[in-house]
Amino acid sequence: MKITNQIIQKHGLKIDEYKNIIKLLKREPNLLELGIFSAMWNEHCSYKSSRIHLKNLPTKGKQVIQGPGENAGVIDIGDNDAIIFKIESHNHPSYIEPYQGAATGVGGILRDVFTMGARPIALLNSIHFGCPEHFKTKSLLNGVVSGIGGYGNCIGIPTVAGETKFNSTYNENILVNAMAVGHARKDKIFYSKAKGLNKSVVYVGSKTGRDGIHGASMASAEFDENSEEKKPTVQVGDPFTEKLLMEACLELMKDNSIISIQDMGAAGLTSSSVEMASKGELGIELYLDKVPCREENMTPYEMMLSESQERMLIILEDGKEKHAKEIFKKWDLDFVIIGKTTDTKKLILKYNDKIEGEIPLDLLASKAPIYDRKWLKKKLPKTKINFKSLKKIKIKDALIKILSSPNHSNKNWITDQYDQMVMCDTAQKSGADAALIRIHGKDKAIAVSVDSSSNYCKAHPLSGGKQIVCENWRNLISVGAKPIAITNCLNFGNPENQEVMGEFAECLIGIKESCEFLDYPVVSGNVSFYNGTNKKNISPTPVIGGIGLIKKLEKPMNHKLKDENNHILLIGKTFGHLEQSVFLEENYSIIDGKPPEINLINEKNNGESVLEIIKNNLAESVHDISTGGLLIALSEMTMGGSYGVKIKKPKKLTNLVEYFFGEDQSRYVLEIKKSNLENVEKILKDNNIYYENIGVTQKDYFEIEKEMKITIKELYNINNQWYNNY
Amino acid sequence: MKFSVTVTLKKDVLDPQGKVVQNTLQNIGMDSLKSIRQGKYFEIEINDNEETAAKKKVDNMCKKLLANLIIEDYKINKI
Amino acid sequence: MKFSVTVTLKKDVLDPQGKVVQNTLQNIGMDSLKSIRQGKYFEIEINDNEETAAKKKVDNMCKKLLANLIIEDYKINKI
Amino acid sequence: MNSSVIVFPGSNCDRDIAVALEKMQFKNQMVWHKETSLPKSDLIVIPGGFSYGDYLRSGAIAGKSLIIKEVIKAANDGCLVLGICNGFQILTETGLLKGALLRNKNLKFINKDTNIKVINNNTKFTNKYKKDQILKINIAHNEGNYFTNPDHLKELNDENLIAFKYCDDKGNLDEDANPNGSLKNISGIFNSKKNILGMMPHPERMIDNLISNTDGVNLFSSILN
Ligand SMILES: Nc1ncnc2c1ncn2[C@@H]1O[C@H](COP(=O)(O)OP(=O)(O)O)[C@@H](O)[C@H]1O
Ligand SMILES: [Mg+2]
Repeated sequence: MKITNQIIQKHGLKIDEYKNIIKLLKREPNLLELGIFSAMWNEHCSYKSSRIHLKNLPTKGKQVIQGPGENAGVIDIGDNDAIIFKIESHNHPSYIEPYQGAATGVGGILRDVFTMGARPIALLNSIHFGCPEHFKTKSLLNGVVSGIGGYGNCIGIPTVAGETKFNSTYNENILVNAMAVGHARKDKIFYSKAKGLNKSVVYVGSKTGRDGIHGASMASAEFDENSEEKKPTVQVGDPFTEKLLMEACLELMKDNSIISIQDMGAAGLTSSSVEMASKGELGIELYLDKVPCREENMTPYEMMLSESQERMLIILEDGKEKHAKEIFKKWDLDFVIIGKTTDTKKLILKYNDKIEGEIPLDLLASKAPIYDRKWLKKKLPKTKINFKSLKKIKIKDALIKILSSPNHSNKNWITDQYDQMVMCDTAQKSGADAALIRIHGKDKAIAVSVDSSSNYCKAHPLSGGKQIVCENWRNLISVGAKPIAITNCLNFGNPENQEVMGEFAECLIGIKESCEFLDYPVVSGNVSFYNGTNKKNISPTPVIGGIGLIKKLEKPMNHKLKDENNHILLIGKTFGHLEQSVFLEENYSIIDGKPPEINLINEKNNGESVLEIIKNNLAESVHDISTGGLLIALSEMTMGGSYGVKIKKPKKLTNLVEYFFGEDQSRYVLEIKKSNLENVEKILKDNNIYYENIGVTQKDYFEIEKEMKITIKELYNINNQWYNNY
Repeated sequence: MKFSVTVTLKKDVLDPQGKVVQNTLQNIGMDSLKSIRQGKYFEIEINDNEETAAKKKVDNMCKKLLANLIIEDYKINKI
Repeated sequence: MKFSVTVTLKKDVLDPQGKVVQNTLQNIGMDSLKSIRQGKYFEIEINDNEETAAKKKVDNMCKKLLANLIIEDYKINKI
Repeated sequence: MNSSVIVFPGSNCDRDIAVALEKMQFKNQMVWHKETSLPKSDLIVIPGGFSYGDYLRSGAIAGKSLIIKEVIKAANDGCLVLGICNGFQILTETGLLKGALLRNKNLKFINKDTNIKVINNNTKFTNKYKKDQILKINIAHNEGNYFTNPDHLKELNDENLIAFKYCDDKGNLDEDANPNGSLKNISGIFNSKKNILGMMPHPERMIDNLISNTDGVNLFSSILN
């Protein structure tokens, strides 16, 4: 069969890339081989546009056991405990079919984590939708949330934190990023690198169907005139089978049966077999007639490219086949030896003893294309907002407007649909700056949070990249955890567009600067390009997922005020930066100017001092100040509890709006008992930290002296309306 | 006028539920079972006496809400 | 031999899902909708050429597994 | 006391209940659903989760498993049986408890702490609680909307077979306090011999102040009593 330009294009390959394949292979590929090249050389598997930028990220650290390059990152939290975690996008599938797209996103990221030997202990998600008025938003929101819950609840892993945002930039391209966190024994971590010759390659899990063969399968239908039309199908998740697969894998991992293991994610059998063999510098031979299939008459092409869910590939030690098979049989899962490792350094695919495809592995891995795409630098925006021309607004009205907006409304409507408590180690659920998960049977805990800020990143990618790492860091600090490492999901537009590529490159420089300065390495991540259309790309949206450690969890720290007559301390300097603020966006629909600056030295000092105060048991509650500024942070500390605040009007700043709604970075609000004030002030002074004592807590009322007063009950109601009325 | 609508998963789409139900029926001794497909069922009554018009309305409901055309097919019958 | 089975909630059992579907349909302008009932649908193939025997088997499947007789009714049809 | 926790494919609160039972000094064993006999037990627990993915109807397929025959036998011989959440659903599907659990009235999965009121504290499962005591216990389910026929409801009332009802923090049993639409706010019931308890809330989640509260502890200590 002739490979035409049209076929090449339908496989997402450029003509130049195809020519390169012929050069490397020294012949024309057949269709199966072309499909395999297309899968391994696409952006998703090859990272061809992003790799040269990603390699600048700091990935090492005292506590890093495994950085990027494996299924997930691994960090050391002491006592032979390791945390394994990663975030991944499932944006496009979720836009087409929100329930299944989101569900399989959760399923996929869970497999990345338990493949490495970890029992998953927490799920997080970052979901971004178009504006609420857009006709698709409501059903997408509903579908995505129930899909995330549907999968996580069923498999029995708590979904404990996340972020939900609405912004018209996502009208045609929502973002669904899922993060999974697992716990493993440090001496029992499993990797994907194959070792040894003639080892059995085993297929376990669900059967292979024609799921997710995407455009490629339509292309294939045209070649074979006798075949019935093959519609591209959406992947359907089966959390029940995943649960069985997880338990079976964890059971098999108890002894030394496994040499290496890899889940079948994107590009299924192709990428898993290629990665295992090429990492081990071996060859691999697969007997495709052995692959368990769900459908009749599946071709080798379809088997190799199927993205059916809930499947794994395992390379076993000699003689362990029977033992392993018994475990999978117990869990009612398929277990079939479908190949072996060889010394050919080739991927050889046989069907009924006939060779159907043969490709040297380096062509699929190390020789895959890498591009240094052109990119444009973005200048710091110079627009000056003319505040004088804006209509005056009362502080109270602005506060209410923000608290009742979709982006700042209480997310209980979402989080009540997730099982947050299963596994019985959730010490802090959604709703706080970070969730706290106790390590089972021990008294330490990890803190987890995901964050992004697309408006900042759009305005100035470098500052935005820097800011988002800091914000994530701050969220972990606020619950008393020492931040250790991050994973990141980089959601961007079309990398062939120089502006988009510039946003990517500069966000990464920003991320790198913060991570380096804060000693907060990147240990895993995922890049999602081509979000939006080439004419209308989404705003750059890097999402950061961070893990922090609390060595001894005695009392979970959160942001809810605990008592009356306590001092409220504002840590960090307030300059009143309103450009790109929620205040302007919600009240005047202005999204303009430059994002707030980050001073990394202050960031670090402020954060470490707050952590010291928490560790010394001197704070009653802590909250970082993020979007919306001081007043939003304060109101969040009161809502849902019984204590409010009485805040003094600042003397220095003439403009109250700037003071209360400015989004200056590196700031925290602390609730401090009178008896602890002296000790806290000593720590702050010793560390040279700028702070202000801005008021006290009181019962029932949220008050700024001589400016506004409202009951916290009313605030709560305002904050809890939007989702229920939507 | 009354219609019945059945909505079933498309042929190539994974049907985890069907698989479990089939296994269970076979396990509890129903070995003559050859295959089982599962779907949703709706009984719809329409205020319209003209069959083509009414059927069109039902068809519209299926497209707009009852079936997810990305993964499901539907069938309408007058009853 | 092939049968279709429909399983629907009994009349006196509250059907919040049916109500939501009905409201949604009416909200999106399907005002000629008079009523809608929702249930499950099965297509069952049996290895048996004798209709009464085959139907009995299907009936048995319904009783034993497919329907919960406390809350559901079922109907079997040959197709 | 000896306890057994039945594990189905898809059970996911099996570890949680085992931790709770061991913490309360039960000698516990996990029993895989393919087993055909039960270890000697004073208490059998059917844990929460999504047995068989909740496919078809929640609890329906687990209700047909091999081990369930043994559970039924043991229950008929007077052994204590506790079904939590999916366990409650399974017990209704086997007929050990009457009624059924329908989808939540808002058609959504609900996870939150809810208040429940102890209605009958004169049983093997509840004797350590006070009558009308209000407990705060986590729920997490899609199908917790209890339904039964009028005759059985009468029997439940007449014979004091209702264990718990959803209420507000003051103990009011109104519709606002009913998270899922359950008939008469019912959140847990006994069989007529009161040796079987099915409940939607998760007492095993409420045994540790660091995580939640300790309102579930007395359920287990009642059994030990
Ligand atoms: N989709 C979601 N899933 C789980 N939790 C969520 C989700 N969206 C928001 N949350 C929770 O709501 C709270 C508020 O979110 P956010 O305003 O983004 O917090 P922060 O500004 O501290 O990062 C957080 O505790 C977060 O975990
Ligand atoms: Mg925060």
